[in-house]
Amino acid sequence: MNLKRTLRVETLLVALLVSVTTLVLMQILLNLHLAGHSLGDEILHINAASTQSANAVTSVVTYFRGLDTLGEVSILFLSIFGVALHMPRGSKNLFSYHNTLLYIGVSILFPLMLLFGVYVILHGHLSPGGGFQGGVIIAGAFLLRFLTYGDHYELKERVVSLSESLSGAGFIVLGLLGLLVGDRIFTQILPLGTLGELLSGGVIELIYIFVGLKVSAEISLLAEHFVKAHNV
Amino acid sequence: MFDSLHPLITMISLAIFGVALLGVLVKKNLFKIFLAFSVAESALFLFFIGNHYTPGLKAPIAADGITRFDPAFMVDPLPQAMILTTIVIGIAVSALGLSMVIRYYKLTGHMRIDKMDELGEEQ
Amino acid sequence: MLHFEATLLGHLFFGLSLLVIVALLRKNDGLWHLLLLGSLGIIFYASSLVTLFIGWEMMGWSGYFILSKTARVSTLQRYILFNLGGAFALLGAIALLFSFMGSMMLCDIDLTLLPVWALHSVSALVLIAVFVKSGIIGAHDWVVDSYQEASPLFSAVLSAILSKAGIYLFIVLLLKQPHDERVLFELMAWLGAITSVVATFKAISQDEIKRLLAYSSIAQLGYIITALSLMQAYALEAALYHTVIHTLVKLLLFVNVAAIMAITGKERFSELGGLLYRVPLLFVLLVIGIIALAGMPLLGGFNGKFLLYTALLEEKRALLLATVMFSSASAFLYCYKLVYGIYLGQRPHDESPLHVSPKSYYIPQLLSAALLILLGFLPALPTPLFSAIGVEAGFSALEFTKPSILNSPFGSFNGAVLMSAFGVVFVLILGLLQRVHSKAKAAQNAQDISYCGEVPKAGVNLHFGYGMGHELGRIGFIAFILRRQSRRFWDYLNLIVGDLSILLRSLYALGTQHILLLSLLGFTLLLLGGL
Amino acid sequence: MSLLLFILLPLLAIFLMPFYRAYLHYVSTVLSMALFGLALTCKAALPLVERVAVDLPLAITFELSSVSWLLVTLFTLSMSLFSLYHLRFSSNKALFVGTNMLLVGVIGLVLSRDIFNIYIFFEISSISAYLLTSLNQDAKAYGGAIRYMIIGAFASLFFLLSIMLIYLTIGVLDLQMIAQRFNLIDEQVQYLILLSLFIALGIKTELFGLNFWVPDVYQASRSAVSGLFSAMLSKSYLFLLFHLAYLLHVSTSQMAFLTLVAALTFAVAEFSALKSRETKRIFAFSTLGQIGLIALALSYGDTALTEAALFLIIVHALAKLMLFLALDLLERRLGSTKSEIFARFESLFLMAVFTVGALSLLGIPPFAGFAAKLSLLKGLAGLEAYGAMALILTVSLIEAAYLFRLLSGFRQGEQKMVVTLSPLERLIFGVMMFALLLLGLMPQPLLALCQEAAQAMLGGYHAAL
Repeated sequence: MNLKRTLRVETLLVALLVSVTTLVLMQILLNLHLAGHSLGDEILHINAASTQSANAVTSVVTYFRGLDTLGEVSILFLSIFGVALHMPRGSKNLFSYHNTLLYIGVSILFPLMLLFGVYVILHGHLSPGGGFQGGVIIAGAFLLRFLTYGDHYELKERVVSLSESLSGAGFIVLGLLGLLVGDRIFTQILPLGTLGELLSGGVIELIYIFVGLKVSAEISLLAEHFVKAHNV
Repeated sequence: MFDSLHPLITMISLAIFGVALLGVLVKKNLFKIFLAFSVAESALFLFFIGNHYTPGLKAPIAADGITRFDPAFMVDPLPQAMILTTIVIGIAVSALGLSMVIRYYKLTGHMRIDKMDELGEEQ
Repeated sequence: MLHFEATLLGHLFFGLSLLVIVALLRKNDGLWHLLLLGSLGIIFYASSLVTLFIGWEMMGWSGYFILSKTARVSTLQRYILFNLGGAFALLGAIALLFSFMGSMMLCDIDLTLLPVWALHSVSALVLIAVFVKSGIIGAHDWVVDSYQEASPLFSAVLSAILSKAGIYLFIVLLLKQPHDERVLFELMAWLGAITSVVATFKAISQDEIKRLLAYSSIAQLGYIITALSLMQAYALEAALYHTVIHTLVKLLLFVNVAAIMAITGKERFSELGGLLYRVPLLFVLLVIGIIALAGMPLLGGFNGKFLLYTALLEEKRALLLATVMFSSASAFLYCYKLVYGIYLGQRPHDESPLHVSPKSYYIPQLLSAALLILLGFLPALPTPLFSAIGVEAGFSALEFTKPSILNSPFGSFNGAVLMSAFGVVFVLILGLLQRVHSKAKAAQNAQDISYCGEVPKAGVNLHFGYGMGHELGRIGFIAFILRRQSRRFWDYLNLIVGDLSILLRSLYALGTQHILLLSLLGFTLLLLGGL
Repeated sequence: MSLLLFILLPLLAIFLMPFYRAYLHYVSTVLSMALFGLALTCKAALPLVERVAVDLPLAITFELSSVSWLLVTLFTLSMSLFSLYHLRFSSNKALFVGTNMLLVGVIGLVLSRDIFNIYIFFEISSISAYLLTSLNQDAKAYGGAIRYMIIGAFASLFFLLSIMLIYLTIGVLDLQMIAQRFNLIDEQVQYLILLSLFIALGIKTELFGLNFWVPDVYQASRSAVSGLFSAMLSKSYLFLLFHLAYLLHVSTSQMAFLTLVAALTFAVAEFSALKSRETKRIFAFSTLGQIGLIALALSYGDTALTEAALFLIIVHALAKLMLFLALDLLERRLGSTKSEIFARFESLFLMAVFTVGALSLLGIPPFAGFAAKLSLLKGLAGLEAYGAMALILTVSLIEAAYLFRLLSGFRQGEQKMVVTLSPLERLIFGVMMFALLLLGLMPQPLLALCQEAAQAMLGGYHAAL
């Protein structure tokens, strides 16, 4: 194997530079003194009282730092919109071969995955998971259908874009309601309920349902555009 | 061997970060560059979450028996939330990037970063 | 931002610019000329440095847009870059002055408070603006090209009034210098003198009329710069007097040339000649202008030079006086070329039809000729105004007895007596020539020079008016001047800056990965450096 | 009334987009004008501090200091002018989403005082910029967008690294609290955090050494979009870079380094514009030059100079947006943006627009650029920074050379295409030209606002020195 062709001089130089950078970073970061008392401990102390949600991460994601999630959902929307813009939906599906075993398997699995996805969304504040994770599971279910149902299967454009926009708008309206009812954006306007119950966590659950709806719609749209990008 | 896992995790994650940076700087195929970027991001996530984790602490979720949220035996939830958000942002950027690369490939027939010469003075 | 205050100096300069612009106002580009007049007004009546600068720049770019109607792009670029160069130097000086004086008002400016280095840098920066605007040698390329390529009437405005803005700036900002720090102005005096010598010889060797007049105005401004740099009461009066005279003369000459160009459509000496009998009035007006331009004792032109010579004598600057006299004497050569090339000699062969020049060209010429004759009769007419300005600027008042007697440190002369004596002698000789003329034999055609025993072939043009400057090149000293081209220096500079820009621009054509590599390299070096 | 409306209203408009697909350009105009009005009304109650959901230390604080107010008003004004200009053309989904997201990202960058939230808006503004760059959907647009994404991803890596280090070593995310505890952590990590922040924000602020990608991106995107980039995007990152620098008490030697980098940005950018033949690249170099100038003024940390810098930010944003919108007009009619298109169109109004824009960029009276340049030079002379003054004055000559070479195109060329402007376009350009002239002749009211903003921005920095 010709050494010169595979190890060009430029690669070696860049490798040298990168390794120097990494070693210097390592030298600084190895003896890193972590902060004694961090924001997380603060949250853990007041989580039970202020949100009654069993999953502290969810309460951080939706309540304490709800604006970050809103920003992140809009970033997701922006990039899915970009993908849809740059790769319009073709008609031919990349995986349009017909396999009855897969067909039967998926038609059994599809409803189960949907159910599990919804479960994960709804129990975001009780157990690990939440809007994003549940949404992606639902999108996974749709991806499976794309893999097996071939060309004629496509998402109904109206339903997907409607659910996407309404859930996004719902999320924001919830925040604005916080301003009207409470004294600031994204406050707790719904009753907190008791820890561990399904209807606990006040506004957290509703936010995560909106996020779940939006993520599932968008990621399945993403899957469809990539799968049908064949002859665009 | 180590009093805690943090030095080990830092070394591994920075090594992955270095390799990913190398991939970004050397690889000519646009797809590989975008994949290298997501590898670099995951290396940073590993470094961040790794340094927050100390063995024996549980997830900050009040389930199966734990009712009180106490930092003594629960992990700090904030980095998890931050990383959750950054992962989704990472997906969003790479999805948009890859869709543009595909469209660019359809328009120009090549995906090599050193052959992108549409812009510049002579055009 | 705009603060105004009427000063005598302002009235003088604005009066001159009003005279020039109104006399030359045409209907099609009236808007720009009014904008130019407005900016001149802002300059001459500004009471704060910022207002002065605003007027200065607006004059620059309004002139640019008038010039851009007729000039080539390279001349426009040269015009705007030189003017902006001077203006930005002025802006630097203003910012510097403000940081020391604390206020922008002209009345608060007192140069003696500045530390020596600040005084020198402020004066140097303001001098750059003055030199660029008055086209001192080295910064004069834009002057010659712009005057030639401007429309005939606008080149009159350019030469008559815009070049004086630099003079006004010097008087307003730099005249009150502390006595012991004068080394910069020694240089300025010599620069003015050298400019006038070089420009005079360049003027003589020009073939286009407007280029000759451009070099001539550079030379005349050289005298004014030398006069100003002496910083003495009579020298200031000489400068102001010469400014007034130069404005009137250049207005007359440029409009005269414009009339000639309107009549013949030509603008080179080699294509002109023998127009005396076609347009005698233009000839007479041009002769008046020439006499004033050359500084001969008769008309107003001599008064400015007389004051300048006496001021130089009083300041005991003998060598400078010799240079100025030498250039003023040799100036007569291009004055004669101007008259001879256009009006005397014989008509060129192509006999293209002659049009009639528009009547409105005569008004400014008659106006300025009348003023020049008036200043000939009453040389000390403006002296009270000049002495008041001198007092305003902190100099001693000038002695003034009668409007017809112009006094100077070394004696005075009575203009009225001089002019009337010359008038009588002129009439006598004219009458004598008129009687002799009746017996003279009219030459059949241009080739009839039988009295010198030679019969030239048909095609030879004996009218050597245009070739007048050629043999000058054989004289070593003058050949050295004519060969030196400051344009080559500026073009070379332009070349270097162009190459540097192309080199730097290649930085922006780097590949993406190279850009990332550079950033990472920068990050690592700074990291290692900072540890 | 809350600060968050600046962010939630555009997002709501974007999410509800499917309901008014055909009227997007109207919605965008009404929205940006409403936000502009909102920004004007809350001038009285400055500084507004607002916390989301909970109280400190957990909350994300938003602050509308007088500097942020100035910038938010500028951004909403440029957005209104941009969407007014686009009223004539049909409603474009991608343009609507991209520009409004950019507005959200940019306003978020200026208002947010929480490091992770700033990262979210960092990403929002970057991704909407990538989307806007690829709007033309041709090989050139995608080439530019992909290059922009790769470099933007590289920048966000470093930004992410610095946030993680901050949280690991200090444990808080609010800028104020970070600033209080910043010098408790050990020296090297402090330096690493500052350095990675500098690299990330340096790329986005387009400082020298990190801005070699900018002309390509400006050339790839539409002129109107480049106008938005130069009016809003780079300005918000400039504010962020120096806000963090003043907040984290960067040492004077590091500030001197920033001054050097800024001076290099200004000089190199203006020099490389001299011989360029592509108008969008020329305007891109001019934007880089002006950013270098603004960064130079900000890096001294002096109130008078910061006031001049803020005034220059506003004046440059207006002038550059006007120039790019006029260029967009030409690009749509003549198809190309080579610099000889200036000799191929015939419209007195458009010539006046380009002339006023170029003269204001150059800092020539009586336009607004002059007032900015004068206060800048006065500030520099006050600090006895004579080297910087000399640099600005000489390099402005280079700037004059290429700008006037563009303008001289009007006089050349024979068969010229007559360009007619609609009354709305005449109104927009007329208002902007009048604003530039008004700011040039009467800059005092705006200068006073900038002075107040400069004091607010530097208050902490001076207290600590």
